[in-house]
Amino acid sequence: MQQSRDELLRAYRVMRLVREFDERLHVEFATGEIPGFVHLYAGEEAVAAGVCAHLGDRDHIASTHRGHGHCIAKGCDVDGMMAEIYGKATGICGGKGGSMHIADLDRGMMGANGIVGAGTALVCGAALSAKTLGTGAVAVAFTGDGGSNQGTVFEAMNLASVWKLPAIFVFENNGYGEATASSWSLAGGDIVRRAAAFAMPGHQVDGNDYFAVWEVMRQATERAREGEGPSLIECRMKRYYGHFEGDTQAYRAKDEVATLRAEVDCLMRFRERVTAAGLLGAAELDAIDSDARARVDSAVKAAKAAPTPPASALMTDVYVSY
Amino acid sequence: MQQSRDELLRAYRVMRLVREFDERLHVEFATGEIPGFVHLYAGEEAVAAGVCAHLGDRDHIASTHRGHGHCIAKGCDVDGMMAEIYGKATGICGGKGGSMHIADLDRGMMGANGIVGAGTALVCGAALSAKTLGTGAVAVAFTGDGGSNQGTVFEAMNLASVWKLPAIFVFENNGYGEATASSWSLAGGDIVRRAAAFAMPGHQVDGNDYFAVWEVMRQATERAREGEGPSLIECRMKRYYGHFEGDTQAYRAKDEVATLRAEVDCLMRFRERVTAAGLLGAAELDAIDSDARARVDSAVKAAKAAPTPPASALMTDVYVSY
Amino acid sequence: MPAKSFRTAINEALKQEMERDSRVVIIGEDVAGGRGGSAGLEEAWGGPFGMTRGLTTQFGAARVLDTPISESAFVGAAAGAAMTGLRPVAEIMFVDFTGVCFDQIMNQIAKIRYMFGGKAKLPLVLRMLYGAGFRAGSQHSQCLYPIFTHLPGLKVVIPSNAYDAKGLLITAIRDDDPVLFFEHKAMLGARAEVPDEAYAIPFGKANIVRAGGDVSIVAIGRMVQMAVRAADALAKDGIAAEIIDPRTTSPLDRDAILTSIKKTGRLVVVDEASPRCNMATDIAALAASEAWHDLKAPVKMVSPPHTPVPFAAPLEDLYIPNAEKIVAAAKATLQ
Amino acid sequence: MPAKSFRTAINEALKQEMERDSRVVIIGEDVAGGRGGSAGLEEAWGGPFGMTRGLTTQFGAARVLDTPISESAFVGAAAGAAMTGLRPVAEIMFVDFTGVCFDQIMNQIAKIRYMFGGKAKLPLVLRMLYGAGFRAGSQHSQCLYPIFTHLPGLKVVIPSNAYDAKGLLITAIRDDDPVLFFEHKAMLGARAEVPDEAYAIPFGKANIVRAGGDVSIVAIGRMVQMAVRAADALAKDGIAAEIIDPRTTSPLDRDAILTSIKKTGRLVVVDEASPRCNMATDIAALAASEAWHDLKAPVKMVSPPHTPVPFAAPLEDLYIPNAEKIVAAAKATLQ
Ligand SMILES: Cc1ncc(C[n+]2csc(CCOP(=O)(O)OP(=O)(O)O)c2C)c(N)n1
Ligand SMILES: Cc1ncc(C[n+]2csc(CCOP(=O)(O)OP(=O)(O)O)c2C)c(N)n1
Ligand SMILES: [Mg+2]
Ligand SMILES: [Mg+2]
Repeated sequence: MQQSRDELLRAYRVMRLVREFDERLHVEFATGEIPGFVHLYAGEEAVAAGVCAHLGDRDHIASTHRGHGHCIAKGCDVDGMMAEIYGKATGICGGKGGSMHIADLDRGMMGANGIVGAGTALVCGAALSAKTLGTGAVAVAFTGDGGSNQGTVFEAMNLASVWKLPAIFVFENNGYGEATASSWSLAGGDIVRRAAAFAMPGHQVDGNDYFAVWEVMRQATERAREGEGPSLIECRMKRYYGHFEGDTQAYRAKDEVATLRAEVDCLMRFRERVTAAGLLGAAELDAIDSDARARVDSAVKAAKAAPTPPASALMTDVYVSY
Repeated sequence: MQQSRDELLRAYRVMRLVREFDERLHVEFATGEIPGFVHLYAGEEAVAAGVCAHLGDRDHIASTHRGHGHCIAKGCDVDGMMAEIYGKATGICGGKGGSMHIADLDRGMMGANGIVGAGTALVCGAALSAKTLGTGAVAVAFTGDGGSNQGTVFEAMNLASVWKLPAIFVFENNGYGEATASSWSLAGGDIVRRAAAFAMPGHQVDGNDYFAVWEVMRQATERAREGEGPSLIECRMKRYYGHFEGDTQAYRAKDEVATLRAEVDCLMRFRERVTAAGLLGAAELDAIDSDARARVDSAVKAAKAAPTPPASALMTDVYVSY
Repeated sequence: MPAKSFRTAINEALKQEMERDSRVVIIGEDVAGGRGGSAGLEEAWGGPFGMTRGLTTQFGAARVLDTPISESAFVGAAAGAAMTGLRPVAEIMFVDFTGVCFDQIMNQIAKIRYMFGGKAKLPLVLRMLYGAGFRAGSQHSQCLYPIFTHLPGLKVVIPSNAYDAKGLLITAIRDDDPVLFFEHKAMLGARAEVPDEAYAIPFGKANIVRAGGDVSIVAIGRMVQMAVRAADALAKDGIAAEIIDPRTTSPLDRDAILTSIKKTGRLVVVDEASPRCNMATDIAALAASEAWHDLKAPVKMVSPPHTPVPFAAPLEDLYIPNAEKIVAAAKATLQ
Repeated sequence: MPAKSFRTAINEALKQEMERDSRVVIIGEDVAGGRGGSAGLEEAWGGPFGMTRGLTTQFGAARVLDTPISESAFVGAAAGAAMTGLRPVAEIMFVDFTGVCFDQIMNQIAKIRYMFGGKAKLPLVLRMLYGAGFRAGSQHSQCLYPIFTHLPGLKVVIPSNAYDAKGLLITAIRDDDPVLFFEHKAMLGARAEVPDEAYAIPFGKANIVRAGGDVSIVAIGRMVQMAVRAADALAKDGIAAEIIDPRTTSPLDRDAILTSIKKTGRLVVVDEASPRCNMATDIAALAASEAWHDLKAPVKMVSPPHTPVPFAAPLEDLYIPNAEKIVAAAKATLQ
């Protein structure tokens, strides 16, 4: 199906912003100023962009520990995200969550998650709300190849199918769970084969190809909104950085990432395709690139300058009452 | 494949003993003398017998809350089982476990289990021991249709496949999990479809047909012993009694069980087949019937007469030290 | 006032709150029962123990949701639904089964609001049966409420009678925080006077079951019954026991306990949960730190031994705290 | 004696026990690392935090088993393997992840021996990181050992330094009961003198870190460091604190604690775990019931507030008990 110029521009803007955001975090993390665990999404942007292109604020997503891309694609404020990662009072969660717990329910973003696979169950709930309240919304769970082996994920897929929920299970098979290859940890070597086990349609796509992701997600969303139940989508691509910042990646061939960047990079391929087809011009894409760089730069500056949370914040938000 | 006269006699003896055991429990439970929850296996005997026919003491099984049939088929002492169900000191677990926790590791019986699905993980461990210690043994997990929807079960199947364990996952799809039909709770309506999700062979058989169960189990055991990895077997039949003793079974059609007993009963069909083929004579089968009745009767008498555990038993077996 | 069973009280609370608020939905295994069954009934069970009976017939299957046996998925679904506009009441049947959905309770439900800086609200209730005495064996007889009391972000409610059960469940359903609601399996038939209309009992307010000046007995859930029997026996010996039923362990009514100790100077805590890090130690520690100057004798804790719950009846009876043990403990504080 | 890090001490204990007993196997996520990776290495990580480094190279992949991210399956597998002849040491990485395998620990591992009337033995160890201070957020910073101490059938070990870590882990591996072994993520680099040879430290025997006659300070795990700092500060004011490190919370060395209270008459308990039903309340309750006549002042408990662990550094620092709070508590007992 055809996408409008605006849709294409938005897609590129999202992918570039995610890339800038995480490439910059990689640099900033090395300075030691960023606390805790940070997992970078660079290399997987086409998935977040292709999936979220079909979603609005009323639709929900549940993300993972590697969630920056999902957050940005779902519309979370970049300044608030950056400040959260720095643990500042101006953070999207007031500095109490950090990179692994960025959330914004106003944008339908149910949270990154420090527990792999857990989001699939939360998404069944969001889909149940949509179905029960008749909002016509859909709910999407992002899960990694490693997380796909969590019991909760299988339970959630079966439940979504039995309850015929407007839920979509997007698996980001980026080749590794920590230092273990998905070709080893997944019996049979892929995730899409599990769709049939739960009687739902399964799609496997090249996660470096925005257009391929966008198309299968279009079908899955249509099916969900029409009340026909859940779908499974397996996207295959690889992350550009280590499992977390600091990972030496001894498990990867030296040239693996360089080759990926040179041959299958999602931004490069998107740009080639839309310019070759004359859908978008190089100039406007360049403008987006520099705009993204500027936005991330100001977000980092603002985050560094922002105040830390007041001591009183320790004792709030435990319950509604305090 | 052909079974010897002895194998056939043993199979019938096991099935009849299980039937007598649980039919008698049904009667005794009504008297109020039996404490706690009791789940009867009657109607599913061909599965326990057909599966365990391929196993020896070195092979392990993990059972369910509906475990009497598995225990007897695996060689647990009937007197000890009955005494355990009555909570007596002479019970196979000293009266500390009850019907839901009958176990006998000397017979390779890793325990009935009050948590559905939990045994599948334990069985991965027994299979790992067999593989690591090179005993050539296999390990079998029994799970119900309802229990098959537990996350642990999926995790265990994937792990067994990734580790290439000599494990066999036997699913007893007896039509219901409590008051819910498996046709409703299983996405797609069956369990065998899940085998492909974990890259293992899947078999679906009539659980009323001892010979059908025996044959697929023969293949699965051979594969496991040859180090080729796990298999999945779905057996379909129905239980003759309620979920637990006391269940009014409002969810079942009035005549459902009567029809089953009249048309597909595993003992009836076994008898017809072996006598028609002239493999066994009616007289020797009758002898087994009365022998089984006598054994169960003496087990019940002994259990009723047996002493309860001494107060001191409360504080032992928590740790090896006390 | 009509006398009703604990079971009926729970059922009434669910029914009345579902009538009052269409966002309240029930989720659990066989809460309706009969899905796909050959009898073709819309409601074949109404819950494994009948607590949800009649709700499917009245409110329909869209608000009374049966589930596969997948606690992690449906408890997580209850959380996700609570975050997005519904007010789910999920039934976990036996609290022992929280083992298979513990992450969703401990790491998701209890922490989401805090991690998100207050941006999320999780109005949900998890109902479950707990306790020994049913000859149900080690995996179906635990209390476990100390574990949930330990976890910040959760509220823990343990009614000791049918009247409290209805009022506390109504409060739980109207509360905007996640609530774990404990129902003792040996108390489902216990009757008390229960008003027909809806009423709410506040969290964090203990019930002084009986006033007395000689010794304070704090008892949790079913143990309140045992404490009352003990108090009767003590009364015969001229000892006036004050019985305090906290009703909720998180939040805990510290003031009520401290006030009573100030009056009596003596404390016995009765807890059916395993003895290490349980509510008895929690309350005894409160006394040791906040009421030390009021105490006239060592605090006595009456709890089961540090063992799983045994199956055999005589062993299980030995395991469960009873009136005799409470009487002995109370007298020890008066030595 | 050579000074070694906590990490090295753990690694040595694993290595030496694997050399000693071929039934000892390691199970966990990336305990080797690199399975199927494009670098084709047999061991790419040696554990997410390097505790199992070198073991695959020395003992081979058959005894160092990487797993899919399926804790429930591999912890259950460790239990099943322990029941059938192996002695598994499984690594759960962060104790917070026990949420996804809690049933296997609570209902299977802890209860099997008892339910089976002593017919089964489960010689297995579950190793995991715990504790705050790493800016790891609410789901990667919990202690949770009070929950496992609460559960009968489990043994709980919490070493406070590298020397104890090696000796206690060796005891854990040789023990025939299931042991949960806690390693504080902020202490992995902490060094102490650790003998090269294997040695075993018994369970249930507390370590008197420092003798003193004025106040008893019982501290758990990393909190022992804080207690030592506090004792130094107190010494400057002429207050002699006795520091007791229980080393294991289940079993707990009650005698060592009661003996110290008899001497000092004053008790401070320092516990990094959430404050309700935690080890501080467990030990304070012990004192209130068994040492009441020896106590000269209210017991003081130093624990974090009843909140999840916050991410922001200043909030997390505020959350964690520290020397200042311990000093204030100790002085309060001397008022
Ligand atoms: C239940 C659970 N187990 C283990 C971990 C530790 N952990 C965090 S991320 C990760 C790898 C996840 O791999 P994958 O799902 O493929 O996501 P990716 O990092 O590749 O995006 C692991 C094991 C966790 N967070 N939760
Ligand atoms: C984790 C867990 N959830 C719920 C239960 C309660 N329960 C006991 S048996 C049962 C039904 C099991 O159905 P199935 O697995 O088909 O076995 P069957 O009873 O049909 O033999 C349920 C829900 C349990 N024991 N464990
Ligand atoms: Mg991955
Ligand atoms: Mg069934």
